[in-house]
Amino acid sequence: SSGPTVDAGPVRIGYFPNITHAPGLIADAAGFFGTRLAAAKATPTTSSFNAGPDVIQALLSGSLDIAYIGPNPTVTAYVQSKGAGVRVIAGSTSGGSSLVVRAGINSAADLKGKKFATPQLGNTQDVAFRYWLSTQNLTATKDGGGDVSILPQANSAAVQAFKTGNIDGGWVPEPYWSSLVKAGGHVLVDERTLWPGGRFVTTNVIVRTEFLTKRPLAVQAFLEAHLDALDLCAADAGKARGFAASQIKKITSQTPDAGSLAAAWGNLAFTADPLAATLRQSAANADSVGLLVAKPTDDFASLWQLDPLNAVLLARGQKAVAA
Amino acid sequence: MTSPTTSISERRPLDPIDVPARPRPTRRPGRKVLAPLLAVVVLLAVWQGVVATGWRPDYLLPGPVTVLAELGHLVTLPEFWAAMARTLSRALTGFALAIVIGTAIGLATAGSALLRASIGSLITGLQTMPSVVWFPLAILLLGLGEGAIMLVVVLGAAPSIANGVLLGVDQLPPSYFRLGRVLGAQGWTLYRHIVIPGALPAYVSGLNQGWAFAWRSLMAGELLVVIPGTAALGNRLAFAQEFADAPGLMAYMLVILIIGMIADQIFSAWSRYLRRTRGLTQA
Amino acid sequence: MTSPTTSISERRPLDPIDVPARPRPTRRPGRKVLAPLLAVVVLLAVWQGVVATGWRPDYLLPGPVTVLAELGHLVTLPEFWAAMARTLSRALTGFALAIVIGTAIGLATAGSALLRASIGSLITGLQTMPSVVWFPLAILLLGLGEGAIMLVVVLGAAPSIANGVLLGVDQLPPSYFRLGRVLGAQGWTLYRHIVIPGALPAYVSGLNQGWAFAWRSLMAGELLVVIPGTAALGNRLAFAQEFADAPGLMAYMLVILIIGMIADQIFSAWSRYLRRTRGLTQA
Amino acid sequence: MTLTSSPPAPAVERGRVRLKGVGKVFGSGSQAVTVLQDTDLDVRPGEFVAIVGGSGCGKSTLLTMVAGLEKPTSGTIETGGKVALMFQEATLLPWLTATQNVELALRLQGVDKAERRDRARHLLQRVRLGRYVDLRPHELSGGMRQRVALARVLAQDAAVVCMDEPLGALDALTRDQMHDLIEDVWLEARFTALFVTHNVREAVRLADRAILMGGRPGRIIHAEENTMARPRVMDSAPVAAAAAGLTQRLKDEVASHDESDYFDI
Amino acid sequence: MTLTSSPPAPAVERGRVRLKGVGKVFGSGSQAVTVLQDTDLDVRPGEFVAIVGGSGCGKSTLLTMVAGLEKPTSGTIETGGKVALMFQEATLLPWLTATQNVELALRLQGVDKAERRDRARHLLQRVRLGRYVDLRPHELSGGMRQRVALARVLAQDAAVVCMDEPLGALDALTRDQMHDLIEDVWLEARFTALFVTHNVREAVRLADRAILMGGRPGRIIHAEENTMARPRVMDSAPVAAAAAGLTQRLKDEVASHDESDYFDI
Ligand SMILES: Nc1ncnc2c1ncn2[C@@H]1O[C@H](COP(=O)(O)OP(=O)(O)OP(=O)(O)O)[C@@H](O)[C@H]1O
Ligand SMILES: Nc1ncnc2c1ncn2[C@@H]1O[C@H](COP(=O)(O)OP(=O)(O)OP(=O)(O)O)[C@@H](O)[C@H]1O
Ligand SMILES: [Mg+2]
Ligand SMILES: [Mg+2]
Repeated sequence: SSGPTVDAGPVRIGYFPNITHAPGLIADAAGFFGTRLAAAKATPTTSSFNAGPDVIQALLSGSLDIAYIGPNPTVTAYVQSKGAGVRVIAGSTSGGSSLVVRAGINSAADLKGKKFATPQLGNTQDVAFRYWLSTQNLTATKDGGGDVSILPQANSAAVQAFKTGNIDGGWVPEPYWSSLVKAGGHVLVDERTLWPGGRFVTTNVIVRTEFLTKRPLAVQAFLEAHLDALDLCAADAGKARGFAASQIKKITSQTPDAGSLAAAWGNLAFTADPLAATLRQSAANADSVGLLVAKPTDDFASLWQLDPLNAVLLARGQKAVAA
Repeated sequence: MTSPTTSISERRPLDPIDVPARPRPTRRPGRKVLAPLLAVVVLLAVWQGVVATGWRPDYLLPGPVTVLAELGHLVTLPEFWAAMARTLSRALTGFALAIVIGTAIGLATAGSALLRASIGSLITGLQTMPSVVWFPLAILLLGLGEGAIMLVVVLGAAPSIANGVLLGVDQLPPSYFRLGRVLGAQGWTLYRHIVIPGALPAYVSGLNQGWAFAWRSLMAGELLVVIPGTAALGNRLAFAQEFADAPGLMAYMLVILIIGMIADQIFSAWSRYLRRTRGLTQA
Repeated sequence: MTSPTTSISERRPLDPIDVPARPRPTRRPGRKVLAPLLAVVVLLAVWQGVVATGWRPDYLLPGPVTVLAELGHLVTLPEFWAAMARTLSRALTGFALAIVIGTAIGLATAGSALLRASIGSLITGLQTMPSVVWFPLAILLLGLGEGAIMLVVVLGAAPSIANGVLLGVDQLPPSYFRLGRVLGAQGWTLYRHIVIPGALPAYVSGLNQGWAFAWRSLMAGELLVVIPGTAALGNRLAFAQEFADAPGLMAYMLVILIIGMIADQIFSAWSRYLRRTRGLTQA
Repeated sequence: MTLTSSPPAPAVERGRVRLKGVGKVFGSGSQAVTVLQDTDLDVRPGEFVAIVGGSGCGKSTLLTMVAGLEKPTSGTIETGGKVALMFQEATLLPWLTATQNVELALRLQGVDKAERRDRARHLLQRVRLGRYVDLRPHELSGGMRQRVALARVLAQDAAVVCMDEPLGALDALTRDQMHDLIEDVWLEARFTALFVTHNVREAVRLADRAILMGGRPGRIIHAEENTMARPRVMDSAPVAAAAAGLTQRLKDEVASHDESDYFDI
Repeated sequence: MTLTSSPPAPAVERGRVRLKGVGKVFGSGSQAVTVLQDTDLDVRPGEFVAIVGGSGCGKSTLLTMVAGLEKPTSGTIETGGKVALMFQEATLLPWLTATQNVELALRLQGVDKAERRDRARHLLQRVRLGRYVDLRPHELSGGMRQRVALARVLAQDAAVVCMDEPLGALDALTRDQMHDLIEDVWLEARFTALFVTHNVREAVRLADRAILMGGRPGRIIHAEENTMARPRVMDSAPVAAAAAGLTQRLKDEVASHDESDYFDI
């Protein structure tokens, strides 16, 4: 294609210091962002967040351009901005959440009268748990009542509450899944078993719509870096994990436990495929348990904008993905 | 050379010397209520003005009309009132606890040089800790329940109250202590009849601050600990925030603001009453 | 019938009437520093005692030895000092801003009955809002970065400072205002020479509270966004919590506590100085 | 609130104090207390007026209104030029030393720094506090505080100087010295003085005119010019005689009223 | 700090006040100021002692120490029974009405509620404030506040009553009535009175013994028994004569010192 080959200007990228955002962490730590964006004369700056709403707020108000984010905030950003604010330009991570429970609980029926954590009312895991319960004919109200008591709380608090016996388990993402297991829990439901092909979206990459239209070259360069990271995950898991770990350390000053990290890594899959159908399904599930923020008028028709990704994938000799 | 001449009774109301250096007790009864309402109205107008410029899309910065409509919808929902009732009752319980504990600590530290030098700083030090760090401890000590929330509320509010007591006692004219001793008041009697009433205005201000921090800590607490079967304002606020539901978030913020303002009005009225009876209101 | 007889100079030091009802200026210079240290030591001892009972496993409740070792390790790391420096400089900047804004608001509301009735409550109302709810607004107004953090800090601290000013002015004996007017002080001059110095003790107490809340809000604000490689105390604290790193969390809590106590010591010393020169320290 | 309802104040010359039909009511409704009623007084520029009257009869209230700190409920008060007031309580600012308390009055008149300090020290010497200039109020005795306040009111350089029992806490010797001081400064500066005292001989010692006030409600019951030559001696026979006359007058006045009305039984 | 270093206090009988070699120094080191030096005084139970002296000579400090609010730096003070003190400033609690201020003194002695109120009102009537019992301090005049404080100190029912210039803010008529009142209560209750005043005739009117104090450092320079029959009349010739004698004594004493030392130049 003809047009400019450089796209000077800042590119602001956000992610969480969390293993489910590994491709972002790796691309940053390994210098892929730097190299790829420098080739387009753009300057990447990365920042790390702690909460999805802050990422969305930053993105929608123009303080951030590209972010690794879960499906739930993705839906929120899309719906709240009436389909205008953001686009998914790639997938990142699949899998990595499950229902971990304490010993003695071995079936859905055993959950009755017990208390379980989810990260946040209405978030991906919370919806998954509630939907699954509904398929088991168990009730759970939004305020923690019903057959099974769901108590949304911060993941780290959930781990502690589990250790002190205040809760009986939780439907949590990695690395807390591994933490709960380490604290004596066992997996009752691996969410992968609930999805066709064992794959469902855990993290994808969103971009500000305006940025996508105005800065196609920067987006392209970003995608190259992102795919570099995914390739490294596929080619050398150990090395990739090392990059992720070092970036987490750099941000949090905490050294992730190598064993837990490896365990978590095994429960995740990294892919450029945004697994669009699973996001749609998850939104439908949320709707059925009454936790969808609002129905998009277009059934997410323009959420995914995968042309740039597919162009890069094809250029790298990989298969295109579909929304 | 003409000398300046002034005729006191004939000065116009806005002559500078007539502008009271401090508010005089207002006679118009409605004003105490009208003025804050006016402030809110001005705030809403400015906000609407900003929104009207189209500076930000309305899903980021909804206008007051949207937010008020949302609020109008909220107040029709029984769950809203249930959440409100739950949160208010927690706030009142926690605040009551904080009053007892904060007052006791304040009086103890005010009355003892050693205690003051030793734990005075510790208390303020504890106050600098954000609420969230107390949760692991609260959960550890009291489990995941009302107890943990109460602990965090008390930790948030008690220091302010203790500080109010301390400031009140420190500001008391030494002549009151001397009078108390001459009248034979010692220990608790001295506190009961001289120190506490004397420190009351600062104490009320401490209570006002304490309420603000009780409420603030409670919001944090309700974000982190959910008790089965109970929705509360804090959770709903968090829920609105999680869903980037700007009108909802702002509607809840308005609710919190209004409750805070009502509380402040109560404490202010109390404080005005105290100042009036003590002759502190005339400039 | 024998009458009670007392010989003042010969009373023993612990005779009740000799126990000062309020602390007298202590002459031993080390005591002001030693007493809080003692309090910390007692705290550590109690903590060690609880841990020694084996009530909770040490990964949930580590003992002081473990935590102090962790702290000892932390202070050898240059990143720790970098984080400390970043957070302290943010705290100082934010606090300075909050002082300017809080003082201005306090003086304005103290000086005007209308402003006080209208925005007085609004300010306290804003104070009841937890820091996190300000994040969306902060990002919207100031973008991601220091500005947003500063906004949260100022919103946390300024109301306490304004409140200190208000309380100080309200508590001033009306005779000072009258004196000021007789001496020809009006408007700013009245404030400069009479009101502000007179309100200083309460103001210092407000500053102390303001610092606590500046710090507290900063801890929350630093969670907002982290540029990799530029950690600050607030996010280190949060991440220690995320990673269930109990010794690390407690070590950071100790750091915050110590900084808070140092700040309190500074403000307390100031306040003691003020009370001494005003003759408020003798019972 | 309309401008026309208050006719332009007739200009009075510097130093004049003119009260016309002045009344003061505290509180309102059933709580209303009439403290001062229908008081007329015209003080010539440079005149020294002493005000004598029973406890609670409204002397302080009158001075407060002349100084512009309270507004009369009825009538008008006109004053020419700046009015200084020495309060019945010393009212020193506790965070300032004796010197600084006096300096503040000078500072607020715009006197510059160097002069300020000298004048303050000089005045404190004249009230015989030269050794105590750097002490703070709480380190001073009651009478010493009163003298600092006296120094301060004299520092104000006002056209009208109101003093509310300025020497009540002083021993006879110091008081006599303060009489000389006040008279000297008054003769130098020719300010108008309104001087409240309970000591009738003091009133005779100092004043050109003594005003007797009665209470419940406060009002002027008698005024007496005093043309004795200055300086007058407090312990002299003529002063004592004049004082006795005034005291008798006050007692008669009281007797002519129901005592239970004058005294607050 | 050892117990043996303070020998057991010899018991003094109720109402006695005995000062032996009492000294008071404020501050320490280079800041030290000796306010009172080597003062001996023995007051008999039931005696009425008036203390007269220059401004700042240490009268209030002396009373404060007798009341146990300050400790002497040297010497001993022994008092038999409860000591009440009326401060130089009225020191009323602003949140209490006049009645409540007086009632507080009774309450702290354990007087029960009904009696408390009656006694407080009765005392306020005797200080001629019967109409003002429900006003708060800021609504009272200076002299009225002083009388509330007087009522309060009399309510204390103490063995020793110290009064620091209790009538300084009162007009002559009211003051005379208060003299009668104080004398009556004293004759009824036979407390020991320590009465500071700047009015030498007042001292002669009331006291069994007048003590003259000199300043810098404060000390007792003269004591004079007064055996005139009671009731004495303030304006009578014998009282005036005795007062003149005392005043002369005070002046002589001052003259015998360097004046600049006695007065604070
Ligand atoms: N704020 C007030 N509210 C009600 N009454 C007041 C108020 N201020 C003063 N008064 C009343 O006004 C009267 C006169 O008071 P004022 O202080 O003028 O007396 P005074 O002549 O100065 O007496 P004194 O010689 O005792 O100082 C008193 O009866 C007092 O109770
Ligand atoms: N806290 C203090 N620090 C230093 N000096 C003090 C202190 N308190 C009192 N003094 C000094 O002690 C001396 C005596 O004070 P005191 O109040 O006893 O005098 P007084 O005889 O009652 O005088 P007056 O008649 O003026 O009330 C004064 O010179 C005063 O400056
Ligand atoms: Mg008066
Ligand atoms: Mg004295």
